[in-house]
Amino acid sequence: MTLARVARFLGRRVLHSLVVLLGVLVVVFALVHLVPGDPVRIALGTRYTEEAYTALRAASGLDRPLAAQFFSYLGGAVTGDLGVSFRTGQPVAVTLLERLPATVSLAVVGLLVALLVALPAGIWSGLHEGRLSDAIVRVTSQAGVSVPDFWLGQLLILGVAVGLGLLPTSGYAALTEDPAHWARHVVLPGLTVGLVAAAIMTRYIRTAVLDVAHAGYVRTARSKGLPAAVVTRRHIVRNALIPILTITGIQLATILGGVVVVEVVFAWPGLGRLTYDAVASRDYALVQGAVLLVAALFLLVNLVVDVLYSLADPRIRLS
Amino acid sequence: MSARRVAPVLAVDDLRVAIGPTPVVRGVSFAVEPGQTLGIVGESGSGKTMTVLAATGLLDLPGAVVHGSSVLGAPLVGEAGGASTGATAGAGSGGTAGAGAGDGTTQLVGASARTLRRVHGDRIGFVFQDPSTSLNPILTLGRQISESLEAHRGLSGRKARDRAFDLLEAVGIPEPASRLDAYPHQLSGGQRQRVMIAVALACDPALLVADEPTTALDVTTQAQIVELVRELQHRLGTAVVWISHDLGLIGQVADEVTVLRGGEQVERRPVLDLVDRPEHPYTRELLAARPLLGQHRPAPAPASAEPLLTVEGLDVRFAVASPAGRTHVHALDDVSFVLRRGHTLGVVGESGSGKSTIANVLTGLVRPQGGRADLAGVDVLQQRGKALKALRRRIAMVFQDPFSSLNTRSTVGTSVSEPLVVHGLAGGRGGARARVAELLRLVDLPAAWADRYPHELSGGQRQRVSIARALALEPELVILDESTASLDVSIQARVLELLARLQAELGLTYLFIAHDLAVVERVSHDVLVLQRGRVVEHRPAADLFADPREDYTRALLAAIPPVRPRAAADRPA
Amino acid sequence: MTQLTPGSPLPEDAVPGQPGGPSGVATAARPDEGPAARPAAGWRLLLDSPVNVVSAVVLLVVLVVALLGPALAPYAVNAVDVPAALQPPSGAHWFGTDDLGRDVLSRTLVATRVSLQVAVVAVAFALVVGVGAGIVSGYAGGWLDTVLMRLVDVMFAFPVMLLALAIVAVLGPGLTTTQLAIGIVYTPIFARVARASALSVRVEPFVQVSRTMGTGHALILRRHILPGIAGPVIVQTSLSVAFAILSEAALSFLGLGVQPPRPSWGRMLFDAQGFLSQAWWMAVFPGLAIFVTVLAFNLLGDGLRDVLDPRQRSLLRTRRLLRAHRRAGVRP
Amino acid sequence: MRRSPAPRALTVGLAGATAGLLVLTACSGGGEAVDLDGGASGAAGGGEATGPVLRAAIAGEPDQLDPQSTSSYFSFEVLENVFDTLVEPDENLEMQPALAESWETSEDGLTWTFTLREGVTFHDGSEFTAEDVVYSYDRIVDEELSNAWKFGSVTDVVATDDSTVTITVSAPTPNLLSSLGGFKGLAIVEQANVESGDITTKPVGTGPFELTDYTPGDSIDLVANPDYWGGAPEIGGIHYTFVSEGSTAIAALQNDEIDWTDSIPAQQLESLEGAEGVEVGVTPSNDYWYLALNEAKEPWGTVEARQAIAYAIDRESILQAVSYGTAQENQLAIPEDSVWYTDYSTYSYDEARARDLLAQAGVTGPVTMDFLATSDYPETVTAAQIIASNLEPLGITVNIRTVDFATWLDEQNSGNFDLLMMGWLGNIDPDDFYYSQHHSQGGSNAQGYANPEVDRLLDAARTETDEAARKDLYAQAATTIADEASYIYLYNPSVIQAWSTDLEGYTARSDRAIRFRDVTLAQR
Repeated sequence: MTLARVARFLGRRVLHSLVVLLGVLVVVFALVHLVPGDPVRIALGTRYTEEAYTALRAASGLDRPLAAQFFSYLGGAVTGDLGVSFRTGQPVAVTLLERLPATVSLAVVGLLVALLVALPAGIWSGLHEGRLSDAIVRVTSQAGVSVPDFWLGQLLILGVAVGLGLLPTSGYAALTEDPAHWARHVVLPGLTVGLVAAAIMTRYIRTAVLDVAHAGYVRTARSKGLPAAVVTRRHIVRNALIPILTITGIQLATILGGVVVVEVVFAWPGLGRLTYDAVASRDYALVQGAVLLVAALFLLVNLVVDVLYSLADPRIRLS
Repeated sequence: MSARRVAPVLAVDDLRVAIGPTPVVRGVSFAVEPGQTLGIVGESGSGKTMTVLAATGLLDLPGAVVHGSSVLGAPLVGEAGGASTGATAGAGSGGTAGAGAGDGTTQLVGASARTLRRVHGDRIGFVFQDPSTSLNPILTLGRQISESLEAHRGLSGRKARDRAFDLLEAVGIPEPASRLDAYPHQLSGGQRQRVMIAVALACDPALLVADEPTTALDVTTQAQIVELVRELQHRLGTAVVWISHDLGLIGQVADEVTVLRGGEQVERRPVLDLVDRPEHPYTRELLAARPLLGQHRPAPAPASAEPLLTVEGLDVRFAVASPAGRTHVHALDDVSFVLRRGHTLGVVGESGSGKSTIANVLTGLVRPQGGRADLAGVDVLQQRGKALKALRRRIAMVFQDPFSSLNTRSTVGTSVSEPLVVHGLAGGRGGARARVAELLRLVDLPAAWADRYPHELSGGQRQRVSIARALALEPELVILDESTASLDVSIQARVLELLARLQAELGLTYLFIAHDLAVVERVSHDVLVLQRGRVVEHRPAADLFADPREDYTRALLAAIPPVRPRAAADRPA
Repeated sequence: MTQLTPGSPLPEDAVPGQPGGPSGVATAARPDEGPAARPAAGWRLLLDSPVNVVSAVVLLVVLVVALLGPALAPYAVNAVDVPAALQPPSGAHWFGTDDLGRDVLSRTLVATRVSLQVAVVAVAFALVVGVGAGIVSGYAGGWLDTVLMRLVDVMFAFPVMLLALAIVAVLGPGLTTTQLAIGIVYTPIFARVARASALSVRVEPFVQVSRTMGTGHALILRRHILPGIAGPVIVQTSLSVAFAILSEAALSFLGLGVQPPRPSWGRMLFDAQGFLSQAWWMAVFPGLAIFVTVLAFNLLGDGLRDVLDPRQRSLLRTRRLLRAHRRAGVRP
Repeated sequence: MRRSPAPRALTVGLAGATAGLLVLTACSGGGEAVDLDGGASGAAGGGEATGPVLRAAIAGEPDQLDPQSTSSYFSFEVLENVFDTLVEPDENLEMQPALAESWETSEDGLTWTFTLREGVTFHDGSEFTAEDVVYSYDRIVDEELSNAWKFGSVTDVVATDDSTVTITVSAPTPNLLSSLGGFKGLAIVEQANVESGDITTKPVGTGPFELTDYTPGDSIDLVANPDYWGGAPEIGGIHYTFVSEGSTAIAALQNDEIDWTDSIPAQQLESLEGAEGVEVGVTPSNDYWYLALNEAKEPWGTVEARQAIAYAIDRESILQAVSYGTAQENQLAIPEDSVWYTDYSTYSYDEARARDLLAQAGVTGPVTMDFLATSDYPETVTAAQIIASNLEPLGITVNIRTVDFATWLDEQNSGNFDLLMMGWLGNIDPDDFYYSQHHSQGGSNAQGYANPEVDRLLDAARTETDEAARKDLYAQAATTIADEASYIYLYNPSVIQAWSTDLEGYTARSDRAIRFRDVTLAQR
């Protein structure tokens, strides 16, 4: 395994991600500057004087030419300064970082639930194609994919919290501060995110296992008279793990972006809810920052998956 | 039938297989003695693979039902050769579940999964056709070999690894020590097939089943694999069942041959009897259709014809993107040749020799880095725009795969008339239909088939449609890139006859690209031999085949299975 | 000696999907066979599986409800009757009433039109723009391909919901902005599907032959590329409509989609959020409508994929023959 | 008074032209709740806090904690316990001494002299003097913060000595006291705290509690101020959390996770009243909700057309759907239990009357109306849908436009609406209720109402010192306003709060001020 070749491979991947991130920056910047109304005027609300308007405009740099604004935004983004929120006067970066642990902890719990359900179900139905159990898994996963996650959240609230009064319907405490409280409150939102993600992943895992099960080397393995368990574990599952790794990476990234509605249903103070509130109160600096941060996380997760993928697959590691 | 001196390793009697309502194998019987090779030959769809998989219990198709009997002989005491140490893990122990008699034999038809698992890998080894997918890409070669030792011989760790080393060495893998921890993608196609053989012979099985083991390989590599199997069989006394569609190859390896057609056993005779005194008409047809060296010669071409196509210093480089960055492949390096009007130039070479690249350059699919290609005064490579389009009418091409050369969503008529429409020669609907009918008749197809869809035609018929389409613009030069390689021997013979007739009638000039020297000899007036993009030899066919000058050409010729089966030569009477 | 029955379901080799072998090397993969009979038509295969039939029927019903929505509704959609608010499902109101006394069944029926309309228009937008870009970059290749694909990568970096939220934030909530937001968000998915299938068709020999004969790009695109990518695009359309309905419902749930008093499923769930403990029916029925419609589109999408994908199609035909055989009760 | 209606409000209001943007220095990133000084609750900067901590759940997060520039009610729910004003309203909203021990006005009513309380200190220990009062009021006027207009008639604020402040006015201003004390908007701040910018997240006041910790998005902690001039509070401190989801707050209260909350959707009040261990406080408030027609747009310029709408709407349904019977119907602004109350009930749900009034106004063909509602206050969206259904039979189609509150304000000020619904909060003096909304020169007269007679009445009432005469003037003005439907008043919403029975000595106040200084909490 020549380190230089792997390094070159990773270098190309990192470069690709950076180019895409730059593209994201441009789109996010353009998005905010398409605002029909004038963000400063909207932010100031009713009673303000002309001086207050011009002062704030100057302070936030909106009077400079677009290109200059973009480069200062770009410079800021690199150093972590994403501007200041009009509404709260707090730096965007600080607010985002405060809300990040909530979203990340929810996403990770969601992914764990998804893996706990999807791995066994997906692999089992892949290995038993055409059987009754396969059909059941297919239909339930199909149903899972079709459920609107916020409705699932409401049903869980109806059933568990309101019905049985077991778990709180919303509320949050940081994991680091009060783990017990966090645990009790993350169950319902975690389940909501996890079950929908599980449905999606089951389908992909099943296809991945099916493709491998039809491969030539599996027939070779059977022709060696190996015990069924060995054929399944060493030949089918191990080969299917590589595409499954990619699926998991993509799913984590999708959850990170998609928890908005779940966070609203469960009043979970994560990035999704923050963005939703920012959109409702036209706090553009915050919307810009949140979308950028989640997109950057998206790319980071994909990059990590690429690295793991290349290490796991000898065909790439030693190509 | 030679007297049965020793109990057969595998005795198959009246084997029948049906998928739902459709019978696929209709009563096949054969037997294989230790150290003997049984060849099973038949064209595609003849049920040869199905028969062997059913006979050995490896058929796991939904809805498949197997009848008849397939008995695996009892293991000889201290099985000849090999490292069988009568180890603990039930090596060849007698007494089997299912219908096996008490004498240590095993009935494979209807056997339980457990019985089959004990037999597979231990008593029967398998080698499949495609080396690129038959080995597990993320498992080291050592591991894939030692697996069956572990399962059947209870060997593990050091001992299994040493045994794997011996096997790799036995199948002729260079530096076996370093190869133990290598992965399949780091080997060539031929080497991977050798590893497959090592895997199959790991437990020194009584029977080796090889299903088209060399079909996906080059001719030279194929010859080496044949030698390897023969040598191992001689040393280990393993019985071999070799399946192939190539009668020539079967003649090379088999002691006895079974011919299958449409799931039925047409003939089963020792190879010599079969070749010298074939009884069944189908066998006779197969033997006659075999392209053999020194048998056929193309009709003489007008010697005084002036050159139609002169190619000088053709140079092509490809950039290949791989996950670890871009690498460059030098496909053609300073290739020059002359093709005279009405003549056929045979271009021969193994895969990767660049012969198809020449076709792609002449038809404008690939842009060369250098060189000239003069077609009756016009340099093909420099033409642009209108002139280029006019040039398209003078060069036509027929691809290899009949199934993907025609758009399945267009009727035969539409496909054939496309060039006419594009160059505005159709002259309205009526004109096009008439021209299409004429072209179909030209290639011996009924004009009414213009309204059929490709999936309603056989491979040979589709290839004739492609030829009709190529002739639509009355080209001067027709490039045939492996045009008959995908066809069965009997069908291939008829298409070659058609091409010869068209050349005589229309005075066509052919650039015939192929890897099978016998076919090239049959059609070519001149021959160009290519190796890794460089010209090895460019001489008239008669001289080249009579006395090949270059070693590479000689190796190619030597690799072709001789007319007379080997059995006749060295088998003591 | 009987010739193997035409169109025998199984290629010579036992394992489906046997590779044809690299070109330029003699392969016996699919040498000549007897002429094949006309295989069962695609749509007959589609209707073979009961799941597809059921989802097709459900979609038909949803379509009818979408078209005749208001006519079917037993009560006027916006008729406020506060004294009759928050009544559980009863004879008069099958789905009960909401916090303003409006009939939940009527609003769910009428909302069908809005949800379908948004999803269909958004997917149409994504289809046209996405497939156009996909074909151009898949067929043309070169720098155009790299540029378009980088743009698609950028769009994919945005999580669907956040991008839609940002777009709606900028253009303000409402029907048209929701359609545009969802359309923009789904364009990259179509671009990737179209590009992938265009690339695979472009390298097919019958396209190469056309190019060698001097056939112009327009004819190649129209006759060879477009029909070639039709299969995957149709499947993607069905799946995208399903997810577009979910996205519209989510946006409306966040109060950014269709504005009141116009009923939409997502909005009804948004209103139900405050009444979960008193009026379960306000949340259950609109959610159920979304679930059933989206499930039907997904199942149909899967069914279409099985019929349109050549490898799956031959498998389906085998099963069809086996079933016919088993039904005939003939034991081989 | 400043418009900042009912709970769950996300009003947008940014500090005026304070020099540059307020850069937060105190709270560092990293997602951890960073304590500014010492433990989250319990040990305060100053003396030792003894009693238990009161856990209060409010319906939303304050946008910032500078009392003079924020207009978010959530901020005032916290700041009520951190700051003081010169005078402050008691339960019946009469002004009592606070930082000012006593005051008297000159003969001509143009000079007010306030004698300040002695020995009062800010939370950071610095002395409270007259200079702080002058600095606070000058800051509001100079930087034109949201309450600057209350100093309309004030010409000068002077600290004659350390403990006396003299305010001179251009004309007699009977409502000066209610302006100065009505709201923590005119709280006395500390110059150093403002200039350092800490005020937005670590405000320093003279009130009964000191702010120790603020975790954005999660919670705010106050600790009891042992040196408070009104006597140290019984309880040890207050832990505010933000719970916008009504059912969550109620569930938390019922299983003893919090002690007090006002995040209660009206529809869940019934189920709460029955719960044991919970006490519910429902009192009518001074806020009021109204409809207003844009008189610049035809036909709403004519009185009859506006009156027709007043008759056409089904007030009872609106009340039930919006407040579940907790609000009081009122066709004027000032609530029944206020001393300034005037009775008025001309309008009723009478479609026929509405139809012929429309005819009188010359409205023949179908009319479409643009109803401006805001997603920040679901009451407006609910009522809009009811009104749309009410007006449909009259041939009026109502298009409901739901926008966020910031855009709502923008659209209203630029007259871009036909009909809108909004509420006013925190009014005490009758002038707060009517002057700026209905006077032709009034700052909040977005509906464009102009009636010289009403102008005259309002101007006179402003300077009328005799209470009986002043009440009569406002009665006449209010009646004309209602008759001409400048505003179509709907109801006075109630203050809805609930707290655990362990909490004693707390009362829900009609001006919505949340005071915890005199409460006691049984040890758990």
